[in-house]
Amino acid sequence: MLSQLRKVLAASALSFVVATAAHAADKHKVAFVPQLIGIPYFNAMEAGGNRAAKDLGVDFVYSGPVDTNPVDQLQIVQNLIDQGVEAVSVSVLDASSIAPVVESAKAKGIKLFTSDSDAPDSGRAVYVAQATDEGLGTTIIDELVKRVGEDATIGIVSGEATASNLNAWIGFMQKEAAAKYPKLKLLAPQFAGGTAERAAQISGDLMAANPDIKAIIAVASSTCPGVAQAIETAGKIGSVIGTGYCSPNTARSYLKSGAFGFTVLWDPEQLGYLTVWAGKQLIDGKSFEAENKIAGLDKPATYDAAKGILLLGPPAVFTKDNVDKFNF
Amino acid sequence: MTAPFLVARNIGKRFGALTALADVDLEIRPGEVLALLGDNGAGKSTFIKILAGAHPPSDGELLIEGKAVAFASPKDAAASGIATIFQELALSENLSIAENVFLGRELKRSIFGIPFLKRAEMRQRVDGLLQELDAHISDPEAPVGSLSGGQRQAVAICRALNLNARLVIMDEPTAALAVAETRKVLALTRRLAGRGCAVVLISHNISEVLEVADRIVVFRRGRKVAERLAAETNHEEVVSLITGAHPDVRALEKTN
Amino acid sequence: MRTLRNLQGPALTLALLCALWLIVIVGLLALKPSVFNLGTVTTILQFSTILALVGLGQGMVILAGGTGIDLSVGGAVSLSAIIALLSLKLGLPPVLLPAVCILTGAMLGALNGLLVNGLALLPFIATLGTFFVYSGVALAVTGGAAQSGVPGWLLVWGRGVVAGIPVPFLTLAIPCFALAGLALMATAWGRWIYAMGFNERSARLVGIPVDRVRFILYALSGALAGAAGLVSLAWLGSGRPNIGQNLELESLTAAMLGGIAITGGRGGVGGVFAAVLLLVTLKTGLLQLNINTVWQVGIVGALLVFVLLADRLSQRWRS
Amino acid sequence: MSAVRQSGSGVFSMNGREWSLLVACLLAIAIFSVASPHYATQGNAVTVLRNSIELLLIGLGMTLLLAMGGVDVSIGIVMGLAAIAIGRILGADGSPFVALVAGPLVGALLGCVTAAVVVLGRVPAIVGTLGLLGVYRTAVFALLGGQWLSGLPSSLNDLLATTVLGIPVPALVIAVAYLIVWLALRRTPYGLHLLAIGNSEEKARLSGIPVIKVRFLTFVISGVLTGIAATFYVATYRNVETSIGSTSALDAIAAVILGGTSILGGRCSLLGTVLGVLLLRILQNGLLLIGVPSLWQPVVTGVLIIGVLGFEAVSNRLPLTRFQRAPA
Repeated sequence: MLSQLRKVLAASALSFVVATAAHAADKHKVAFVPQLIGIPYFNAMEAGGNRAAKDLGVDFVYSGPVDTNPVDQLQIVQNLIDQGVEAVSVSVLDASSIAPVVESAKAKGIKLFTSDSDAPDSGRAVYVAQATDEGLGTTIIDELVKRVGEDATIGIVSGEATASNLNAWIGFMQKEAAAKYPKLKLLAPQFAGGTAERAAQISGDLMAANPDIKAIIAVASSTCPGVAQAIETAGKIGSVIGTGYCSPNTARSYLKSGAFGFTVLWDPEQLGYLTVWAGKQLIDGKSFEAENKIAGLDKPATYDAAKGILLLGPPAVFTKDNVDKFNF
Repeated sequence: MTAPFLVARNIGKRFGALTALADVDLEIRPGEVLALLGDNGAGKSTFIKILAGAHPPSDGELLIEGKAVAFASPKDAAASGIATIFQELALSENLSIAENVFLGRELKRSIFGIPFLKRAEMRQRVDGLLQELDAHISDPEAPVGSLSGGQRQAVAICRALNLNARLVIMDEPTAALAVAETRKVLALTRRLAGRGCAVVLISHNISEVLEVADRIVVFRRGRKVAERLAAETNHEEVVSLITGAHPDVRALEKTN
Repeated sequence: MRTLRNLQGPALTLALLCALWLIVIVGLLALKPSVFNLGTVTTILQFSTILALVGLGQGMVILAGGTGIDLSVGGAVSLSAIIALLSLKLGLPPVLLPAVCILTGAMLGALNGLLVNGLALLPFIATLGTFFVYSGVALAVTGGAAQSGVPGWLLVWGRGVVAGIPVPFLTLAIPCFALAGLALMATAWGRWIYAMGFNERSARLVGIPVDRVRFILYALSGALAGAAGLVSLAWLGSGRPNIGQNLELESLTAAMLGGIAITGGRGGVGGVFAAVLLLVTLKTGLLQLNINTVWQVGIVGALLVFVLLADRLSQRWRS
Repeated sequence: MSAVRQSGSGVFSMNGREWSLLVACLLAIAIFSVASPHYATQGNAVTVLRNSIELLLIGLGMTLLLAMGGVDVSIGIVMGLAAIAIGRILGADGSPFVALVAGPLVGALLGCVTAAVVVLGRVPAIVGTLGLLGVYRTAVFALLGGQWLSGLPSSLNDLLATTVLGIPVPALVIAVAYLIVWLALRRTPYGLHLLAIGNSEEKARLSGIPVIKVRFLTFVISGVLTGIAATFYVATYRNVETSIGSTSALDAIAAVILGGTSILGGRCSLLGTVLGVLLLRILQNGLLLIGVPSLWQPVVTGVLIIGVLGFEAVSNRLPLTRFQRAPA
């Protein structure tokens, strides 16, 4: 038992040393807290954050919950605040519940801002947005209508029912459909909770329930493989188009097989870069211009002072023709 | 007189500072029913656990048919022909009678290296055993959970016989039984001895013991204090031996 | 080693927990002294409150034996918070919110007790069923949307800090543990719980009202889940339909780590309290050192296995 | 219901619970067929069966574990780890035949690890596997490094989505797995020993049964079946995400309990497990088809468990002795 204990001790000591060595330098620190770790999307943001940290001479801390659990996320943010990380950005799981850490950050003079998923009324410093929620919702509907026509039935498969950013996108899809395409029949969203298995099950059931279904939208990136697989297994390639907010790497084989017609996403790597850049600006006390040219980004980022949104740019549409040009 | 099946010499057992058993000498012969008597904590249970291989003795040795043996586990004891029927019968209520009788030593045939059960044969054997014991159980496929206490004892005895046991240890077989059931179990015990088995019986019921046993051994405070032929003793003497009021016991305890 | 060898069961677990806790603290102290300030203590206690309350209920249910377990606690936390806020919307006076929250939890717990006692369902099965039902209903009736409408005065309580200690921890978690500890140690009820946990048959024979005690414990576990739901409302300022996610497993971990035997009758609430603090301190420590959160899950799991094996080994030494 | 006959029954003989589950399945199918015109189609039947494959395989293993008085709450993540191995082989363009072996092999290895802790370490199964659940989850994250394995080649699917003598391969595999497990359980000493251990480990030990060996073997068998499930998972979804298998263990336990296997051990029904899985899937599919949102699905599962077992408890008041036994 003692030897076991010794091993545990040695292992933990080792990891402590590694961890501290990495952050020993006395630089400004910017942190990003994703909704959950271990998915390609946020990994790409991390990569972008790291690139920006190198370019801008800051330390970048990336830490997030293992499940989409808001309390775990809060705990991580709170600990970053306690550590004295000067700027903390959060991809908010639930807009309504980050109020406690906003208060606590204010009390310590720490810049808390949101990135990727917003909490509009929380008093955050800025929202670094990949695209507006509205833009995301409308783009996917507009692109779909181009392919399936205005007179179609469309299903929606999302991830966690509690993710506020996903729900906002769905909200804008419904608004767009109601306003522009009155004949479009948007089915009520179904929630798969993040596993491909459930997403496939639900998509299969949706297609069976609605034989006239023309398209299925995978709202959470974790549901993309499931939706695509269901379309392939059901033998509905060509009659049902899959789409969603999926990264090119996840969707590549489905785009090529025809299960997916197109996907909509921004480059999360660039979003990560912009997030760290914004954090550095906040620490330095600099304000954002209406248009910010940033060395590490392809396009300038626009700033909406009224809403406090720093925008990466319009989302990109990936199809089987252009998907091989991207690797994220 | 036949040669003893099992001889225990100077058996002692200590648990830490506690001496549970000391200097026990005993012989058990085929075809006889030997009863162990004694108050709670007298050492009977410890002794049979040593016989059954559940505890190794701290001192002394066990001889089976003249050869010294050392049991590391109940399996070793079983391999030497010793079967124990515990007070809490080690039967699986969810399995059938036949399955219980053969549990752990199933008859099997190997098909592609996989051992398959020979169900029909096991059933036949159990049918035969049950008839031989006159156990009044009609359906060997019935789950043991549906049997009465006496019937369960019969199944346990069947199991012991089926293991080719030469010595069967019965720990309070009648403790929780109704009168009629008790009679049946006692009859079973005699039939067991009649087949040439040695039987060691633990019981608190003296009149029952006097009725069924050939020989009686009394334990007291971890020692064997007396040995009598059942035919040559009576209820009162046995009681005085157990309680220590008997002059022989007093004398023995004084010398120690 | 020799003294460790003489420890057993709860005492050993408690000693182990304290040792592990010390290791975490000393490790942190050596590697990152800046962590040690009142703010960290506040953070740790803040994030301990909900788990502590739920873990207490879980621990008591397991302690009472009869294969007791409450897998529905997480769902009960979510559902009681949601029902309380929804009833506010239906015109309930806000003053009653705390009472409704705890009462709802108690009723959800009582339903578990009813299934276990009345229908004689095994606790694992009954609470697995209600786990699906409670957490599912909380999500389904809200469609997953967070519920607003927590009155302002509740936030003052939920977010307040006195001398570095969060007010909910001070006014709810500590009194609950103190009361439970006192009840287990000093009252007949406490002895009954241990007795029925240790050997239910004999507890019944000596006339302990086993079914009633068990029913009340399930209701209590529910009420504590309701209280945890209340804390979440008062702290976050909104009702989240999945706030109790994973709490069933976390509370089980805390109870097991705290030395409560899964078969009942052995252990105490002090161990649960220590285990909760250890778990949260460990998490905090790893976060402060910026160690990837994926390791937390594994470390907590390994810790659980380690403590169980240590308990087994100590029993083998003694025999 | 009378005491369940464990023996003497043929592969297709059924007990009361199994009959009621079958009737429930048929009744549900009948009701859904009337309620939704799209229900009774071949496509939908295939969808339901397809979605049951993994749960059926994991459920068979879980049946053995519960019958033995054990349980494994980490089994879903074991499937995830096996899927990672399979995915890595496919991703490196390895032979699909190698991938076929990898799943059961990794499953068996992890079964050994679980058994080492639970059986050799003498830790209660429910707590031991709870601890391992954490360890395995970390392993999944560490192995994937936050990236999913996505867009895997379809070579494995090409192998498994075919038919042999007109029977689809998945159906064949499940039939064979069922038959093997059934034979082992009802026709070999192993099965008797397993049930005896489930009834009482102490008595089984006294009867001279190699308790440790049997328990160890059962965890390994469950691991192998889970590894096969992982093979089907990867073949169909061609994707391994970090959340893989997170709900499988509880779903499997729910289905097995519904099927009439006692959680205290000693009594089990393989056919019941199969019908339990099918009933769950039929209800999930059918309810979605008639327009009940997917968020209600867990509620249905819960009500089903309480309803079926509660009804049975009321209809034959079981003796109180069942309380005196400790769980797994």
